[in-house]
Order: sequence, then structure tokens, then C-alpha cells
Amino acid sequence: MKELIERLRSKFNAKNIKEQRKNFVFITVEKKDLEGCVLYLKEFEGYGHLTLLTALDWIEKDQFELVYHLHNYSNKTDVSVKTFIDRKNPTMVSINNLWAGARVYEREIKELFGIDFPGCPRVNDPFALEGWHEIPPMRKDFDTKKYSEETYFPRPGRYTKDNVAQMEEQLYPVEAEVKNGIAETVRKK
Amino acid sequence: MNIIHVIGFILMLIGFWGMLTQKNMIKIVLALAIVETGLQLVMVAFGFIKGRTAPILDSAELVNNPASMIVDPVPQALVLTAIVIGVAVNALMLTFVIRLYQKKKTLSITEYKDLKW
Amino acid sequence: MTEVNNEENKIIKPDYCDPELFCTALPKEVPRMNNIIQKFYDWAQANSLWLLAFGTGCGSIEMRPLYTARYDISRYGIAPRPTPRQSNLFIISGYVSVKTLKRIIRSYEQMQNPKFVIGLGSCTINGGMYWDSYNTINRLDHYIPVDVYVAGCMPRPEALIAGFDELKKRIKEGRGEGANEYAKNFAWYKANQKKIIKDWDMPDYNW
Amino acid sequence: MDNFWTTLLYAFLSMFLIFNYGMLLGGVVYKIIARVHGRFGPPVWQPYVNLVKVMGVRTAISHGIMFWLGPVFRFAGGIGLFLFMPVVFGSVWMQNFSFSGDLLLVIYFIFFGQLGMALGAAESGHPYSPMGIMRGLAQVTVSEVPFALAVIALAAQHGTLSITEIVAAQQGGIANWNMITNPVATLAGMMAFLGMMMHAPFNLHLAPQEIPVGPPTEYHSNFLGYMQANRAFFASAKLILFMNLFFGGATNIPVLVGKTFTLYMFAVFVGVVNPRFTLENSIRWFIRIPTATGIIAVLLYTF
Amino acid sequence: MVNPLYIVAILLGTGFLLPLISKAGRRISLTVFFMSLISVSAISYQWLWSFLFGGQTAAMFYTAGVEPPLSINFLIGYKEAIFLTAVNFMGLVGAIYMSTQIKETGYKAMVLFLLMVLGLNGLILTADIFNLFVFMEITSIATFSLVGMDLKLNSLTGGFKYMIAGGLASVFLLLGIIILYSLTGTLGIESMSQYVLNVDNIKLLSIGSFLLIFSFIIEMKQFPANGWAIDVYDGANPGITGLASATGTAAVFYSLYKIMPIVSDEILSIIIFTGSLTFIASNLMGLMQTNPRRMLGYSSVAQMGLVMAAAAWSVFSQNDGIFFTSVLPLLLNHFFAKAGLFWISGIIKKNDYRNWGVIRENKVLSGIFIVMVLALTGMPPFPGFWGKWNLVLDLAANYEFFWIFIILLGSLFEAGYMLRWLGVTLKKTSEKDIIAYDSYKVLAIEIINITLLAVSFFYFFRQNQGHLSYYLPYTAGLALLGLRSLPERFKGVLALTSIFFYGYMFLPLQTGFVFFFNAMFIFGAFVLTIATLNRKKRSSTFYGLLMLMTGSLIAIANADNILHFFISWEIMTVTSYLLIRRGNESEKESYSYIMFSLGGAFLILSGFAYAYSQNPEFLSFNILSMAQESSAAAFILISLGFLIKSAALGVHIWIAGAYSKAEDDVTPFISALLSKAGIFGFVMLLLTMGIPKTEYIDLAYILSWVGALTALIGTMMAIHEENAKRLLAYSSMGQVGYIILALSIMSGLGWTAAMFQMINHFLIKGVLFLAIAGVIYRTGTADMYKMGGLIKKMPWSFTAVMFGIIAISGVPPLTGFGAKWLLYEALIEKGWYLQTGAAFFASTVAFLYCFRLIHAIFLGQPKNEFRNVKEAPAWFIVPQYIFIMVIFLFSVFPKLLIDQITGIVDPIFGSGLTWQGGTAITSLGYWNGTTVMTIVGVIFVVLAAGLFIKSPKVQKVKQFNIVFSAERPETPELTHFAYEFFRPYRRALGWMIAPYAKNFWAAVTEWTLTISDSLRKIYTGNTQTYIFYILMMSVVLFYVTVGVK
Repeated sequence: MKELIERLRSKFNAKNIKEQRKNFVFITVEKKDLEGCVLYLKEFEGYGHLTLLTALDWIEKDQFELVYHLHNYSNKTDVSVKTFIDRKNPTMVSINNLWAGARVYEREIKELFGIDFPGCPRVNDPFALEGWHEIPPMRKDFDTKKYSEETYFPRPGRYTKDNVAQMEEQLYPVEAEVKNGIAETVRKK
Repeated sequence: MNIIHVIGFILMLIGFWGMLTQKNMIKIVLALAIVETGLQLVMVAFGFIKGRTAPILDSAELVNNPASMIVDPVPQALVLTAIVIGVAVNALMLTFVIRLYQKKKTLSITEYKDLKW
Repeated sequence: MTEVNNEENKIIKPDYCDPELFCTALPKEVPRMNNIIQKFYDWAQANSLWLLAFGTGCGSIEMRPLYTARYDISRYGIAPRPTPRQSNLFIISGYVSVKTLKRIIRSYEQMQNPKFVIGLGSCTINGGMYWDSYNTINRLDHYIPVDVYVAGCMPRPEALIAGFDELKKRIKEGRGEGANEYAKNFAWYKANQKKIIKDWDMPDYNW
Repeated sequence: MDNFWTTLLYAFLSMFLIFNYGMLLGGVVYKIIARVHGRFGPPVWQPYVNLVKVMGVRTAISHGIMFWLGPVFRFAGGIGLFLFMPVVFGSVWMQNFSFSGDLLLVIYFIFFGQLGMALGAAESGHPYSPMGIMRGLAQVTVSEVPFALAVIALAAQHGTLSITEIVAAQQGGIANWNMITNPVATLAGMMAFLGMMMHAPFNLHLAPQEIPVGPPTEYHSNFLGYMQANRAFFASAKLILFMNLFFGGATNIPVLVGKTFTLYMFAVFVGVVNPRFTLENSIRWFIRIPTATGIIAVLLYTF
Repeated sequence: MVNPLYIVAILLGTGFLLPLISKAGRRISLTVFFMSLISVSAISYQWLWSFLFGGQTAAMFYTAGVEPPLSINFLIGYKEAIFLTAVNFMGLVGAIYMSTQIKETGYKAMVLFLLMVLGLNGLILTADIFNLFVFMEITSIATFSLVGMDLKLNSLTGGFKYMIAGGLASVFLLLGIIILYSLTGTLGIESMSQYVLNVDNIKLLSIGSFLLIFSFIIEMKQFPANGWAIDVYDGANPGITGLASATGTAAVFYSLYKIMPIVSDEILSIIIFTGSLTFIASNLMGLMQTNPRRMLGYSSVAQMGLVMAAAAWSVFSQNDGIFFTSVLPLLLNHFFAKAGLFWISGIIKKNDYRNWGVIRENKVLSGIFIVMVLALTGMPPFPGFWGKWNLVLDLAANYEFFWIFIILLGSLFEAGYMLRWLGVTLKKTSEKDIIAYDSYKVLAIEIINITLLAVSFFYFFRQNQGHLSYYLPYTAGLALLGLRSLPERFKGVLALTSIFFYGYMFLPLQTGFVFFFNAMFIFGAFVLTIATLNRKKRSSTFYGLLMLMTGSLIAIANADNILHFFISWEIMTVTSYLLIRRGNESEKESYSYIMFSLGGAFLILSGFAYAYSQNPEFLSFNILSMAQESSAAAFILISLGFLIKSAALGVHIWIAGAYSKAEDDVTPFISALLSKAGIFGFVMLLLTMGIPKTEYIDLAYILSWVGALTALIGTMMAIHEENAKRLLAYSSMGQVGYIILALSIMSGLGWTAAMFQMINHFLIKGVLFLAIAGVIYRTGTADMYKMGGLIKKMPWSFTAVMFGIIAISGVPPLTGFGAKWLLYEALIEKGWYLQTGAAFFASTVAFLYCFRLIHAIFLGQPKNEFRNVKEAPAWFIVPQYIFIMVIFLFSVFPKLLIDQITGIVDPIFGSGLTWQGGTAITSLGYWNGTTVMTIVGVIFVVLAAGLFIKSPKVQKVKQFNIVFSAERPETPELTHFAYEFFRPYRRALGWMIAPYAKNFWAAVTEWTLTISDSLRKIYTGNTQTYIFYILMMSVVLFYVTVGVK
């Protein structure tokens, strides 16, 4: 594992290395190095299985993070390769020629985050949403509650309770009453 | 059966041998000529009757009694005709050989195999 | 980056509203007859419910035991039927996403006139735990007429059988007229449906 | 034939009888299947309720004229099959129109309804319909082989193809039944019977999970009602046919009920304890064991 | 009478004068040249005329009044006159053909040409053996020179080889002559043939006569010493080749014929042996040729082998009649057709037969081409047919069955390559090519063609004196071929009128089976011809061929002896082949059809020959019944031929291709009518011959299994076809299998079943193929899975197909059930239980393809591209409904038809069927078609009315309004389930239809071609190899004939 990390560091300038467990490591590479890195891991290090490809929205940093999670069957180790891409212009190279299964992930990410993978077959076809016209729903700037209320005729009469307060009331009614009384007293004052 | 028959047949066999073994077209034509020569000898031999003379009626004796004096004239006539025809055929064949040589610049019979199967 | 040839994966989709392919007629109300025959038919409808189960979520798991020896709905004359043409009871058993709703509408419209709908679980009533999802509807009765809701998350088979009983009562009372209601308020239902189904790729009524 | 109208009246009477018998038989079978499963099961009159419900459906759609006519073909085939068969031996009024033709007519008339129905179902344009028809027809073709061989063996045995005469030859006690006198043919015939009744394990054409109910997947309301009513006739007619051929026929109605019920139970019990065959498997099975049995039955009379 | 010496005088004189005249100008010398040829021809015509009509007897002419052997003497008789006329006529036509070339080359060519004609005349005329040699050499030298005259490499090479072989031949000839002369002391052929009887030295005599004959064997280009000849045919100028092939061989052949009386029977049998060997070997080698001229060369060599063997046979069996009835027609056939084809190949300068499609640019030439190829393959009414027919019968009368086998096999090979060539030429379009049509050449070929036709008709009339009325059915076809330029519809109406008129006039005169079959053929042809009126594209031959085929069918049914039967059979084969070949891309399929059909025809011929050998006096069908004692062989041969025509199992592989590739409105004719010809053959055979009893095997039993398995396997194959016409073709095969099965029962009930089934099949296949033709006409495809849902566009066609499949599958109440019922009753009555089971299986499997046919085309999802198709034209619909009305008539009142049949069958076999009112009763069961129809009809109507009353308001929906697992169907193509419909069935029972027969025939073809290919490799092209063959052949033959003793 150590040697592998060394090699990745020297070859692909891997940064931000975090050994989660002794057989699981996170690394971060530049966007341009990513394809070479996963190709290298697949072809030379035996990480033949793409377990997962997902995205995270770092709206504060104005970046998307893509996570490529690879697994090696022979020595049971995992490498998670991360990369950051620009949120303004979310485009990433497709790795569907390395793993055919990546097509599904890329299609899903395209639909839910709006990250484009040029060259991936049927990447523009709807995946789970048919006829979605809003901004991609998994982006942080999409307000799902507001959208739901505007669109889906919420049935009136629904109310929400704070979970902690609800449980306290049910399990410890006396304490809750006291607590509420104190709080009311404080407010009154 | 006499010696001339034998010589004639031997000549014919030599001719056949030549036709089968020689690659040169002129030699093949010559071999055919040898066959014909042998054949002509054989033919003459078939017409020959011992003790008689050629059927050329140049003396009075012969004119008077040709049937008992001369050999059968028919084979000789045949041979004469055959010789004439043989010469003509040989000449024509040599013409063909010349024409063929002009086309391909070779006399080897094995080179003229464009038509086959 | 290598170019992938998309040609082979391309699906040629015909125009969805092609009147050559789809019947464009709208549903009509078929009024009840007010006589003894109608009562007889109602009785038969109530005692011979052929259900089309639309297993969308956890509800489809809860419906399996209904057919088993423990609950055995067949003794009420209820039998599963694999095709909407022959069914008269439609069970929506869980949350309904937009994509699912399209199929639900299509199946519902393909059923023949006396047809009844049971909404199973809280999700069909008010969205349940998915109430604020961007992709899950909240109220099923805005899209198709629902006869009976069975509340719970998830309701047990006993609750469902109680729902069937309630439905039978409704039918025998002559209140199971969801199909006619749908035809009467067709414009309203359709507007609601079209509001959330953006890529409406079917004719207005799926015969 | 001296009085056509009497014959007609008798035919209506026997049709009424056999319709109710077939309906109740269906109900009883549902009940029995449920009991084998350990369930309570629907009431025995459930088929009537279903029929009424289906006929009471208010709307209907049609894919075209053949779709509309398909159930008519089917129903006419079922009734016709029944009408061409003598039902109760010796009875005056249960002979139907059996004077119109012999065993061969009955065998071939089985296909009339199936073919018409197939045409109607296929016009719906639903891919599952032809799929189911393909499976059903393919299976019928092979299950008919042992049946035909058994029938040929019977014809050779009795020197006739008339059902009435075959039944007549079996009168006089169980020892005269073809089941006893010609056991090999009976064996072949009963194996074919399993396929012809289209119960499990030979009901791939219905295959509810994979191609929902097969051919009639688009049928509903009155069309479906016709088919359900036909089922009562068709199943009973087939049962009567087998009873007449192999089990001595019936001289009165209780015997008829008893024998046909037992026969049906045979198919049902084989069905409830067996999984479903794939089409290839059932074809191979029919072309091997039952056909071989049938060939043996025939060879016994050839030499 | 003009002294034939003038022939020599004129030719020789002109030849010597021409160098002088040529100084006066080309035109004059050409005129003189032609004048001399014309005058020579005139002399020979005049001789022929006086022999034919003037009662002239043979005459001997001596030069200068001197007796032989000192002078040349000529004998002119009947045969000489014929040959002289032919040779001089051909010389004249040849000169016309080559006139352009001759004009260019100048007087040298004319002299050589005249010398060649002189030599040929001399060869025919001379009466002494030495002059034979002289004239042969004159001919040879002139021919060598003509061959080499154009100075091309191939011509020169060929000429050189020719000269070497010719030199060797003359060596042997001279040796033989001198030996014979020394033994007999004479050169006159006639005197020699008498003197040889007194010769003591038998050994030397046989050596001499062997050498004499052997030189002729070389000159006649016999296998294997004939490689040089084929090279000459290939390399030389086609004009010369044609002449050499026709006149040269004819003259040499005649001189050989003249000297045959000299030689002994052993030597004659050598001629027969080498001739037959050459015939079969050359034809076999011809199979692998692609160069038409070489192909013609092989054919030429083979034909000469046959003619030579036949002539030797006529001398051997001392039957001079054979010379006129068989040898001469064979020779003349070859004479004209071969010359014509060689000359055509001089116009179409294509070295690969696959490029010969260009010939169709010239209508005249292509017509002549067809005529000549058919003549060469020995089709009636060309002389070759009569030659072969008479030869085969004569051989049969002498129990020479091996030679019959050789002749027929060789003829089959020859037909193999000639018809392949024809097939390519008839339809295949090759690259556009401008062909220079020299008008002299075309003129010459046309003259040859007309002469060939004249000779054909001469032989035709000669062979058929007093039987001409039998050929009446052909007149309409011939007339329509003549009226080729009329508009298409007009011709169609004429055809209809002629059929109607014929039926009106002659049908009432007939009785029994003849009436039955004739009625079917005439009615069927009439109704089916209506559909052809839809044709708009002008075709010069279609209606002619169609009427010829119909006529041949009627003629087959009318045939009163085996000759008429066989002629009509051959004409039917050829015309149906030409009709099938009219379809697009039908080359392979039609070729397979014609080869199988010809094979079958030859089998029938050999069977006839076998029966004839028992009673050589008659030609009538009675010989079949008279030959009953030992006739199992004849029965097997003839029935094999009919089985091929009926596409029985094992020989069925042609059927699907031929049916599917024929034009759509022709296929109904083939299926509904043509397939019944084989059935009629069976009826005829079984009526006259019965099924012969043999000691070890039961032929009837075997035949019944053939029928049952044909029915089963044909049906099995039908269900897996994607192409509608192929499906119906296999269905036809299965249905005909039932008929064969029913016929083999040989009982009244069985034959009633067979006839009923036949009428049933005739009506239904007419309906189905016409309906499919209409569909294909509108949609442009025969692949069923590409269609679908056409019921809404073509309701009439759909209804027709629906009735058709209900009838064909045997479901009551339509006629199909009657056929099945009769069949099973008859089978069980006979005790053939297993066959019953097989037939039953087949009839249930038939449901599968029936459903598939109607579902894939008419039901299911309509495709977008066929959204705007219309109903098939009324021309297709009307005949279908005529047939359907007949079907309904016979369904409601089966008694109408069955009474007709039993009226014919019962007197022969005794009655198996009684009637009680409308109920048919057999020993086993009963059936009342009328009540069944009534009951079913009433139930159906009542139920339909009930449904209509119960739900009057039904919403009509469209194709995509289906329950598609709550999805919307993507496209009609993805929703229509039709492709590989019965795949599970194939998985389970595919072993039944594994292509055993196809593989077997493929292997037979492959082996034949491989043998052909390796055999032809012996012709290496090296002259010395050829010399070696000649010498080796002389040695081998010498040891076989002379050396053994």
C-alpha cells in the first residue's frame, strides 16, 4: 500500500492522501491526471473493479468533487481517487471505455448534478427523471421542499415536530412539562 | 514380313519416340516426317512381290504382260500420293512453327499451353 | 478521448400523438342504470374483485401475504389479474414518483369502466416520508380518483383486508363510480397530471 | 333425426346442463387447489359471480373485427364440440348432433375454436398474444400425437370410429372398458389428456408472470365472458370425450358426473404437484414417452 | 441428274481460277465464289429431291470411265444425298457468315474455303478407301490453313495441335488401308466389305481394321485423345470452328459410317464403347467450363461420340431404321445447333458465360440462342429429342440398359452446363456492352435457326403421323408466342378465351380421370390467368409460355401413349423452367428445379424403356400393365420420376426456391396446377401397373411411408420459414405428401381421399398463393415479419387467406376436413396405423404455419411503411373469391364432389363409401358435411348476434392501445412478434428438419464437379501430352480388341 501510494504520488502527483484503513486509501489528483491515474490503477495495479462513481457538490468552493472508487480483487484493497472540477463549467472526461458500467454512473451524475461526460453513450437520455426541466436536483442550490410544495399539492394539515421534543414529551412527560414551564417563564421574563 | 517392314516399323517407332521426347517444335515436325517415311516404307513393302519389277511400263515386255511381271502398282500409287500430301503437311506445319516463333520467340512446345483444361 | 458511436444505441421514437397509432377519443360517462340489474351487477362487482397490483414500494411486499394461506383473500372472491383490461381493482401500494405516475395513469385508463382504486400507505395519502421530495407526489387523488385509502407506513395485510371490506361496502352502495368521476372531471385530472409530467408522451386518454 | 325440433330442444337442455356442470366443476377445482395449498378458497359459485361481473362491465374496446369475432369463434367451437358428441349412452336426449360426424370430426373440431381465438387475439397487436398462441399451438400439436395414436389403436380395436359404437362396445361392466381391454392406448391417451387440458405442468401458454395470461391478454368484458362460458363447455366436452373413449362412457347423469369429475381431478392433481414445463421440455416429453406408448399401442394392433 | 463429279469440278475449277479472277476485283471474285457454292448446293438439293420424291436409286459414277482402283469413283445414295445437302448448305451459310472476313482476306481464304468444301463433299461421295484418305487430307489441310489464317496465337497453337493429331491419324489410316488392301486386294469400300469375309489371316485383318477405325476415332475426337480438338474449338475463329464442328465432323462421321461394314463386331463395339465414354466424360468435363466456346467444344465432342456410338449400334444390330430415326436426327440436331451457337459466340465475344446477358439486347439473337440451347439439351420438338427417344427405346428392346443409363446420365450432364449458361443469359444483367452485330453473321445464324426449326418440324410430323390432334392444346401457346408484339392485356384476354373455348369444346367429350384432371387444369388455368391480367409490363414471351405450360398439362392428361406423355412432360418441364426463370434472382433456384425435373424425366424415360423392353411393339400405356410380371424396376424408376416432380422427401430441395423465386402470379400455377402433373403421373402409373408385388419388399408400404414422411417433414419445414412463398411451397410439399399417401392405399376410399385432397389443395393453394401475390404486389416484400396488421388495409385478402387456412388445416366445417376424414378412414381401413399417426401429426403441425402465415402478415402491428398500402388489385381478388365460392360449395355439399370422384374410382376399386341422405358412411365412420356446416353456422351467427346486442357500443382503438406492461410501445417493428416465431419448436424438434437431403445433394454436386474438375486437368495444353494420349489409346484399345486373342 505504501509503495502504491509512493508510485501514485510520483506518477500522478497525488495529494491529500488519507489512509482510511490499512487497505483503503483516499487520494486526490488533478483533473487532467485522473484518467491516466485510473487507467494506471486498472491496468498495472490490478484495480479492475469500479465500485462507485459519484459526485459531491461543494457549492462554497464552487467546485464539484468526483469520486472514483476502485477495488482490487486479488489483494482486497480499495483506492478512492478524487478530483475537483469547476462548478461553472462542469465537464469531465468519460471513462466508459475503461468500464462499460461507468456509463450508468455518468448518466446518473449528468442527470442529478449536470456534470457532462462528452463521449459517453446515451449520457443525455433521462435516467430516473423523465422530462426534468429544472436545474439538476442534487445541486445544493436546488430547493427541493419549495419545489415539492409548489408542484405536488401538499395535503393541508401536515405539521412537523422537533424529534427531540417529541420523544421527551412521550417518554418523560413530567420533565418535559417542567422544562417547558421553565422555558415559558424565561420567555415571559 | 521382310526386312523392309521391320525397318519401316523401327523408323516409325523412332519417330514416335521423337514426338514424345523432343521439346523443340521443329524436331517434332521432323519426327512426324520420320514416322511418315517409315510408314511409306511399310506401304511399299506391302505391295512388293518377290521377283517382280517396278510398275513402270518402259519396256515392251512389261507392256505386253504387266500383270505377271510387275508388282502391285496400287500401293506405289498410294505411297506417291502419301509422300506428296506428307510434304504439304510438313511444309504447312513448319509455317505454323515459324508463325508461332514470331509470336513467342521460343520453339519449346511446353511454352504453348495457353489453351488447356 | 475516443468517440463512441451512438448510432447503434439510438432509438427511433415515433411521434407520440400520432393518431394512426393511438386512439384519440376521450372517455365518456356511462351512467348507472337505476334498476335491479344494476344492483345485481354491483353485487357481482363487489364479490369478484380482480386486482391489478401496482407494486411501487414497500407495499408490494405487504401484498404478497394476502394470497397465502394465512390471509387468503381468494375467499372473498378477490384474485390477482396480470392485465389491466381484465381487472377492476387497482392497488397503488406505496410512494408514487413522477415516472411511476405516468405508468399508473396509463394502466388506470386501460381498465374498463367500473373500476376501483385503493391507495395503500401514507405515501399515497400525503406523500408520507417523501413529502418534500422533488420527485414524489403527495396526493394520489389529484391524479386519479381513489375509492379507499388504507393509511399506515406500511399497513399490515389485515388493514388491507379491512380496506377491501370498506370498498365492497362502497360498491354495493353504488358509490364506486370512480371511472365516471374521472370522465366527468377529466379536464381537471388531466391538468394536474400534465402539470407534473413534463414530457407527456401519450395521448390524452389511453384506451 | 326424424324430429329435428326435438333434437334441438334436447340439445338446448343438455347444453344448459353441461354449462352449469362445467361452471360448478371450475368452482370446485378452485376450491380443491386452494385446499391443497392449505387455503380456504373461493366459494364454488365464484365462476358464476365472475361471469356476471364480466358481463356487467360497462365499456369495451375493440382492436378490429377479428378481435371482436375471436371469442365468438371460441365459444362456437366449444359448443360445437359438445354438440357433436354423444354425452350419455343410451339416453335419447343426450345424443346431441352426434349423427353429423364421428370421432375424427370431434378431434378436428377442437381446433376450430382455438384457431379462431388465435386469430382474434393476434389482431390485438399485443406481442404476448401470439407468444401465448405459439406456445399453446405448439404444445397442442405434440400432445395430439399420442392422443391420435391412442384413438387409432381404439379404432383398430373396435373397427369403428363412431363414438357411440365405441361406447357401446364398452358396456357390460368395468372389464369391458378400454382402460382394461386396451391399457396401453389408455395410458397414451391419458398422458395426452394432461397436455390437452392445458393444466400445469403444461400451461406455459398462460404463464401469468412472464406473458400475462397469454392469448387473451387484451380481452375483457363481454369477450372475456364468452371465453369463460366457453371454458365450461370446452372442458366438459373434452372430459366427456375421454370418458367415452377410455372409461366406458356413461349411461346416466350421475355416472357421467362421477367419471368426468374423477378424470378432471386426475389432471388437477397432476397439475398442483408439478411445476411448469418450458415449451421445449413439454414438446420433448410428449414426443418421447407418450408418443412411444402410443406407438406401442398401435403396433399391438398392426401385428 | 447432274453428275456429282461436277461438284468436284466446279469447286476445283473455281479454286484454281480465283487467283486469276481476283485481279478483276474483289466483288467479282466474291460473286464467283458464292456462285460456285450455290451451284454445288443446287446439285446436291437436286439429288436429294430426286431421292425423296423422284424414286431415284443409288448410282455409281466413275471418273474418266475407268474402273476402280485406278480412278476416283463416287457413290451417291439416299444417305449421301442428305449429307451432301447438309454439308453444302452449311458451307454456303458459313460463307455468308464469314463473308466480311473472306472479303478482307482475299482470294486465299476463298480458295481454302472451296477446297475444304471440296474435301467434305469428296469424303461423303467417295466409294473407295484410298480416296477417302486423299479427301480427308484435302479437308484437313484446308481446315488447318483456315484455322491458322487469322494469325492469332491461340489459332496458331490450336492449328499446330490439330495438325500433329491429324498427321498421326493419317499415319494410322494409311497403315490400316495398306494392310486391308494387301489382304483383300481391293480399295472399294463395298467390295472390301465383301472380301473381308474370305480373308484367312484374321489377325492381320483385325489389326488393319483396327488401325483404320482408330484413325477415325482420332478424327472424331474421342476421349481421351481429344484434348487438341477442344483447344482448336477454343482457339480458332468461331466461324471456322462452327463449320468444322458441324460439317467437318458430319463428313468424317459419314465416311466412318461408310467403312463400318468392313470391320468386325469387336471393333464396332470399340466404337460404341469409346463413343459412349466420350459422351459421358466430355459432358462431365463440360460441367466445369466457364468459357462458352470450350463448353461448346466439349458438347461437340460428346455429341459426336454419341452419334458415332449410335451409328455403330445401328450397324452392329443391323437395324438400318435406327440410322434414320435416331442417328440422323442426333447428327442434324448437333449440326445446326452447334454451328449456330459457335457462330453466336463469334458475335458475343465473351469468354465467360456469366457475361452473356448482353445477348438480350438483340431479341432475334437471344431467341435463336434459346432455341439452340434447348435443341442441344435434347428437348422436344427438336430432332435431338427424337434421336434420343428412338435410340433409348431401341436399346431397351435389345436389353442394353447400361447404355441407356450412360446416355441419360451424359445428357443430364450436358443439360447441366447448357442450361446453366441459358439460365444466366435469360435474366442476369451484366455490364452494358456495345456488341457489333455484323448483319451477314446474324443472317447466317437466322438461316440456320429456320432450318433447324424446319428439320424439327419435319421430324415432328414424321414421328407423329395421325396423332396431330393430340397437339391441339399447344396451339394457343404457339400462337401467342407468334403474336408477341400485341399489348399484354390483349394477349391475356386471348389466352383466357382460348382456355375457355378449349374447355367448352373438348371437356364434354372426356370421361374418367382424364375428364377429372382436365377439368381441374382448365378451370384452374382459366381462373388463375385472370390474375395475370394485372400485368402492365410488356413481355414478349410470358403468355406464350404460360399457355404452352397449360397446354402441356392438358396434353399430359390427354396422353394416350408413353411418347405423348413424355413429350408433354418435357415441354411442361421446359416451359415451367422458363417461366420460373422469369422471376428476379431466380438463377440458382430455377437451375436446381430444371436439373431435378430433368433427372426425374430421365428416370421416367428409363422406366418407360424398361417396360417397353418387355413388349417392344407398342408405345401405349398398356405396356406398363403388360409388363407387370417383372415390372418392379420399371415401377420404381417411373415413380421416382414422379416423386421428384411432387417434391417427395429427399428430392424436395428444389421446391422452396423454385416456388419462391418465380414471379408472384406464376407461383399459383406451379403450386395449384403443375404439382398435379406428378399426381396425374401416379394415377396413370397405378391405374395401368398397379403396385407390383415383389418378394421381399412391399412397394405400396414404402410409397405410403414416403408420402407420410413427405407430409410430415414438409409441414415441419414450412413452420420455420420467414418467407411467405417458401412457407407455402413447403406446405404444398406436405399436402402433396398426403395425396401420395392416399394413392398408395390402392382402395376406393383411399383414391377418393386422394382426389378430394387434390381438388382441395388445388383450390386452396390457388387462393393462398394469389392472396400472397396480391400482398407482395402491394408491399414489395415476401418476408412475413416485415409486414403485419394488413387486415385493415387488405380485408378482402385477409378473408381469403383466413378461409384458405381454415380449409387447408382441415378444421371443420370447410373442405379440408373432408379430405382428412377420407384419408384417415381409408388408412385405418387399410391397417396402416403408424402412417395415420404420422399424417395426423403433420396435419396438426400444419396449424402452426397456418397461424403464422395469417398472423405475421395480416394481424399484429401494422408497420409505418405500409401505412398507405391499398387492397390488392381486383385482378387478384376476383379469382381468389371464385375459388372460395367453390370451396364453400364443396364444403356445404361435399356430395357433389365426392359423387364425381366415386363415379370414377368405384368401377376400378369397388365402392368404399355409401350415402345416407347427406351422410357419407364408410366401414369405420360417418360424416355429414351439410349438417356440420349448418350447425356451426347457426351457432356462430347466434353467438355473434348475442355479442352484438350485449355490447353495441365498443370503442375502436388503434394499434398502440395495448397493455404493454404500462409502457408505450416503442415502434411497431419491436412490438410485432413474428420473426423466428416457432423458435422453441425448432429447439425441440429441429433434428427432424436437419438438412440431410440438402447436404446429400450438395455432396453429390460437389463430388460431380470435383471429378469433372480433376478429369479435365488431363488436358494439360501440352501438345506432347496429347500425342501421348493418342499413342497410349491406340495401344490400350489395340490390346483390348486385337491383342487379347
